[in-house]
Amino acid sequence: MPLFASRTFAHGVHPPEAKDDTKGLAIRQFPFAPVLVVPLLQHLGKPAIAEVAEGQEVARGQRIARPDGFFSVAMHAPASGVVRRIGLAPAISGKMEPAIFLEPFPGSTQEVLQGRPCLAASATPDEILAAIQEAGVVGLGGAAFPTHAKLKVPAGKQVETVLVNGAECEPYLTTDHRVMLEHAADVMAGIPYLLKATGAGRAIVAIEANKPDAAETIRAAIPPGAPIEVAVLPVKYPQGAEKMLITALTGREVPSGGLPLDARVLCVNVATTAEIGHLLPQGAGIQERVLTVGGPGVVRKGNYRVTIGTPLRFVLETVGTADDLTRVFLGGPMMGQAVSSLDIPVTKGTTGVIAFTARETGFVGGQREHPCIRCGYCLDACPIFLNPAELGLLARNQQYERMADRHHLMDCFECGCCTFVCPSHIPLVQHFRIAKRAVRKAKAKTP
Amino acid sequence: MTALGKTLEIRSSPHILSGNRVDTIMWNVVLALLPVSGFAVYAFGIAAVLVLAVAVGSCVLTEHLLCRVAGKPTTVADGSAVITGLLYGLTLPPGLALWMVAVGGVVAIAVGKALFGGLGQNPFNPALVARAILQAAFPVAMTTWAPILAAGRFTSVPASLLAWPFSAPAPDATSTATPLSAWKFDHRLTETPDLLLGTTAGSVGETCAVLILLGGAWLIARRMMNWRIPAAIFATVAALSAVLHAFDPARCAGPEFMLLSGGLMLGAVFMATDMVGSPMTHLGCVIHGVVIGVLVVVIRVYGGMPEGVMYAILLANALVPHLDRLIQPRVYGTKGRGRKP
Amino acid sequence: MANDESLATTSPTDEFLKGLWRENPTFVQVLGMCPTLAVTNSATNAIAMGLATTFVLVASNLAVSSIRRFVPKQVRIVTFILLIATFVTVVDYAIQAISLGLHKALGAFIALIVVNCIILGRAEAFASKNGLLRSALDGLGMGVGFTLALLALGGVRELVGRGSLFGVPLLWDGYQGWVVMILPAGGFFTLAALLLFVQWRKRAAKEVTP
Amino acid sequence: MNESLSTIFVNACLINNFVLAWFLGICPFLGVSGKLDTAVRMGAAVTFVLVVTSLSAFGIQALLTAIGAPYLSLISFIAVIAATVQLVEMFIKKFSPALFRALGIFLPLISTNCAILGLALIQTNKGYGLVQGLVFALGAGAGFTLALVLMAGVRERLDFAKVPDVVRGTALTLAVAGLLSVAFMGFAGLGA
Amino acid sequence: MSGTPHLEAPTTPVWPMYRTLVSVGLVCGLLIVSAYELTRPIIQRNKIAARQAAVLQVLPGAHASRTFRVDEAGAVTPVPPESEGEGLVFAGFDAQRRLVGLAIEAQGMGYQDVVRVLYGYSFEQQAVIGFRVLESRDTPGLGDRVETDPAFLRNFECLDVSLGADGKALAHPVEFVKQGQKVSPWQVDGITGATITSRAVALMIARSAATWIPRVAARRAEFRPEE
Repeated sequence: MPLFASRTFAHGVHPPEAKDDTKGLAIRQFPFAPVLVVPLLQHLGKPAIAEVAEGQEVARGQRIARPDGFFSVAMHAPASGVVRRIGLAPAISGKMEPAIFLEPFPGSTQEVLQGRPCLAASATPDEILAAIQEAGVVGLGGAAFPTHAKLKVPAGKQVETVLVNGAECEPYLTTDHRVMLEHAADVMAGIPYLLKATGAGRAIVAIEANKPDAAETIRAAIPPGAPIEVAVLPVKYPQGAEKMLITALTGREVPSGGLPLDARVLCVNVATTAEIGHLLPQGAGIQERVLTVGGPGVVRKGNYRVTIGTPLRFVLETVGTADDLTRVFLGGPMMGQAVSSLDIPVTKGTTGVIAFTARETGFVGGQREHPCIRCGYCLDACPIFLNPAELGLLARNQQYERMADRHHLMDCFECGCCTFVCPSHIPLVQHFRIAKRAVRKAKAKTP
Repeated sequence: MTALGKTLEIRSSPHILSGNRVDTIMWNVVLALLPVSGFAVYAFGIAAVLVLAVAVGSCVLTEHLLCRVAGKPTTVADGSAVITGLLYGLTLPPGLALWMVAVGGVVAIAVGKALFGGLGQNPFNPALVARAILQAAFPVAMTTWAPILAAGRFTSVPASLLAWPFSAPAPDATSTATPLSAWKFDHRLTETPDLLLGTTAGSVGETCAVLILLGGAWLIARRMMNWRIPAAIFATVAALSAVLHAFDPARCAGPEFMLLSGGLMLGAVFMATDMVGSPMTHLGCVIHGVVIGVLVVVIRVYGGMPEGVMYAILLANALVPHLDRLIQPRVYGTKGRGRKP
Repeated sequence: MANDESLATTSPTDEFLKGLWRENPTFVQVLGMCPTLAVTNSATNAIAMGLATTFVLVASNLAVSSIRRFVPKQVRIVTFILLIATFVTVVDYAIQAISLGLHKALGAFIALIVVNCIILGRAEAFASKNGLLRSALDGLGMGVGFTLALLALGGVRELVGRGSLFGVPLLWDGYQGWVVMILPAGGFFTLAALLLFVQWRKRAAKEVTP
Repeated sequence: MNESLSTIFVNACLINNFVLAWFLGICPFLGVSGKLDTAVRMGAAVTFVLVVTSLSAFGIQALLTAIGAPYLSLISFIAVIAATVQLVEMFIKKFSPALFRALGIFLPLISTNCAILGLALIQTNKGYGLVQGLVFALGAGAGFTLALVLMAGVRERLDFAKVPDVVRGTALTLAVAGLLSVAFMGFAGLGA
Repeated sequence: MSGTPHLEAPTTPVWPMYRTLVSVGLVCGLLIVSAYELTRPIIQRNKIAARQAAVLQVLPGAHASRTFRVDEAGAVTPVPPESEGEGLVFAGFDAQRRLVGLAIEAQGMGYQDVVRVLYGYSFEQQAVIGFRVLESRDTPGLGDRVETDPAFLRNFECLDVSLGADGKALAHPVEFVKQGQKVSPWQVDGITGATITSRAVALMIARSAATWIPRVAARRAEFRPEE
């Protein structure tokens, strides 16, 4: 593995990359499912408000829900069809949440209804932000944070650099890789919007060293004279985490409890950038996204452009699965969330659908949990220098308050490095999730 | 599509693991101890085989029985009892009565480990707990050293080895002095090559510095040992003894002797680095090593006994909770080390 | 028991018996640890210490009980301590007169009976509220219970440590004594083991009669 | 007695540690070694009282020898120690209410603490002079604090360990004390 | 210390408190003094007997002993047998009231604590002729072998402490060697397995002999039995 740059962050781990199966496969269009389930909450923030009635016919790209306030985005019809029902549907959280059930017309095309274009050259920053919100763009790297909210620089703060995050450090996932290879022009079209909206002077596209072709393609696509660079980073997980990326590229740290803005940078996922570059000039909204369907449990692995709202069952049925499928999770294996039901639909934040068979899960789930032997591996892995061993011990004894007060529990972003390296197979991240939830609940109670 | 009708597992991320395993680590330590054990057998013959076998056997058996008593599945397979037994056996004098070896094995697991709740919970190194208690219980037997490379070592064993259980072993006529006691009481210095190659009297596995370092290097290469601890111990002992030697050569031997003699190598490489009994942070490990180094030199030079590695490590073990408490990693995005106030 | 003002409905025999096991000062109340650990390296020392403590207990309980009506609350503790210190001084001289060797073996711990929590505890909690006979029996019971506990410790430590009991070799010739048992560490370990045993028994009893 | 001051200090602190070798002050040792900060405060309180005791014991002994009444030593030690502790209590109460809240509960414990009376008796037995007695008291206090602090560290860690239920409690603390005692044997002969 | 002292505090007058304390104090004082007076002669007797027994043990052949105090300059004065303090030596006399030798105390730091020993010195043989441990806290079974190990005790049956030509110092200072390596009469053979305590004992005797023997050797005539 050639080291293109020595710039990186401290600690972290090296999980097997497992990208070879799909990184060479071009993005393919996925068919429409018989029924699309479009949740009203696909992002962090408030759910959108439905603007359609049951039985109403909609055209692909038509807005079907409007944002409820600033921390919310619009939704667009992913296909032309009939709204069958507006009701509860299973969501990734495990709960039932409101969604619009849309039945596409048979033979519905991929044609998209377009709205009012917004051009980077002529629009004001506020117009760009409004357009992004209207297009329903959220962080496509998985977090699904409303992008316009992220790009809104508060008064008194200043952004020097926009980091376009193409690190894609999660194993198995190759969506960003493919987007960079196939839609470099969209990325380049998107960056000016980001620069203008934030007032930043330059953009850096950060790519891990295991995607040299993507780096080359992007570099070649940079318009002459544009303030855009490509930075190639060593392969290490979690290189793509916002804080790690910022440290790797600027040497600055985001203060505990602070935002990247405090380090005078902003991070936007490369797929999000491409989507902005693709949608805004046409004035369209998001109806589909690129995701990796892979893992040992999938027969026809690949990178697919899947309509938002496609149920996982349809996705897996279409690509075919192994018989001993045991676990399906959305996103990469380090941070992805396992699903309990295949009726959950693909949403804007879904970066991948990975299926594991008994062989892989047996290796993970079948391991006996040993007591902590204080090896300190987790301390050497944690990219934000927490003490997961101590935290784990406290968590087991329900000392949640102490974890938050003394050991920076709330700084943990659940990257999974500690659990990954733990020789005792202690589900540390799971403990921390429970602890964080308890702490948040306790805080909510005592204002 | 029967596969999709099945119930799916829900488990928190991450969904892949590195392959690090407690038992892998443990068995690697055992592997690293094999050259040393092999040399012990070469040097002390049948006696070493018996001592090591009884030490390991008694530890493993105790672990198994205690798990049974507690109604839990046996934890012998994780290899930690084997390590404890092997390390403990390697620190014993080669002519120790076998019944004493067995008693120590029981003590190591029962008092040193199970009492505190088993693997990972023990504050002190179980092998050293056993050795220290044996040293206090049978001081004469524990300071009687059979000669190394004795002629008949593959055909006979020292008479003291086969004493009846709970009876005093017959005094051994052929006992010799270890390099450290020779220095302390007779002011006789052992040659460095002898110390390096291990052709001196001493505990079963402490004599051959080269092989111990080899085992340590293997573990460091496999990232199963924190190199900072032995490094800090060696540096401290070397520096301190160099200074003391310069001031009072009659009292303190030179650094090369202090480093290579006695149990320092074995202790620094295999006991002080015991994951359970050492700090978790890198700075903590360095301090841990320095504490051990200072204590070793102080006990050897100013104390009553010729050797102090065992006590130094046990005392440092007692300090580890404080090191782990006071020294925390500096959390990303915060200033300065340590906990929030 | 005409002058008995205790609310207890227990019989006088029970006042004596409770100290032996149910309220044993060492194993159940875990009091008076210093002498328990320090002088139990031989059975002889243990029993001498136990008897000396018993004497002080009975004497101070008697004295406290007899003056309990005349002592104002404010000076109660001071008075008790004065009385206890007196009896301890008497015992100290008595032991010195009986055997110098024993006095040397027990060392400062005879004088330290003064600060044994059991004695002040009984004076304060029992003798200052009860009549002479009950107080004496309580002191005797606690004292005997304490002596038995010391003897158990001293016996185990001497037997394992030297193979003898009261200086008389009991085990076979050539028995290898475990020196650690006579050392301070052995005191800690033996007491820990005995407490463990007591706890285990109690738990077993609880399981039988829930 | 011709022991040097350093010998006296090392002896009282490490070789013949009050708690681990002489069993003096076991009750507070078992009682307040559960938490580090209380252990440190208790150690400081005991050390202070030890120093005061050493001074007063020296004075009392000189006085009793002068008037020829050695038989009153025990009873006067007790009286003076009780008074000393009272004094300390009042002093702390007045000048540091926070410290009083932290240490207040320990002070009655200290007055019935064998370590304090033991120091007075041993110092008298060994015939230490004023300075020797002071060094002895400082060494004993340092040793007591050291044992207490080490114990507290181990016990805090064991709080979260999977210790078998039967063992938890005094038995476990005693066993750890035994192990510490064994470890402290390493210091033997240091004073020579 | 009691649970609820404040509740009735204001009502108790001061007088009963003084009365109680004084009367209890009186009773206590009486008890202590009588116990002291009662036991003192017995204790005294025991102490003298113990000391005498030790002296007779380290001076083989002695039947009686007398205590002397020797000051730094070497002046010898007889003192009562219960005397305490620095500079005491004990002369032993045989049945014919002839001087057998002197018993001298030595002490030093052992393995655990101070070790005190008593050794016998014979003017005639110019040698240490007996030895006994008075006080030791060294490891039982290990350190106490200096009291029981026959080979070690044999060292002190005739350990050469003869004076040099000028009479001001020992001809050969007492030396410690490892077990089985004794070649000269002024060397002490150690005990394997108890090297530390045996060495400490040898060293304390060496130090004591070096100060005391030159001081008393010339004053043999002054150690006279009691009249």
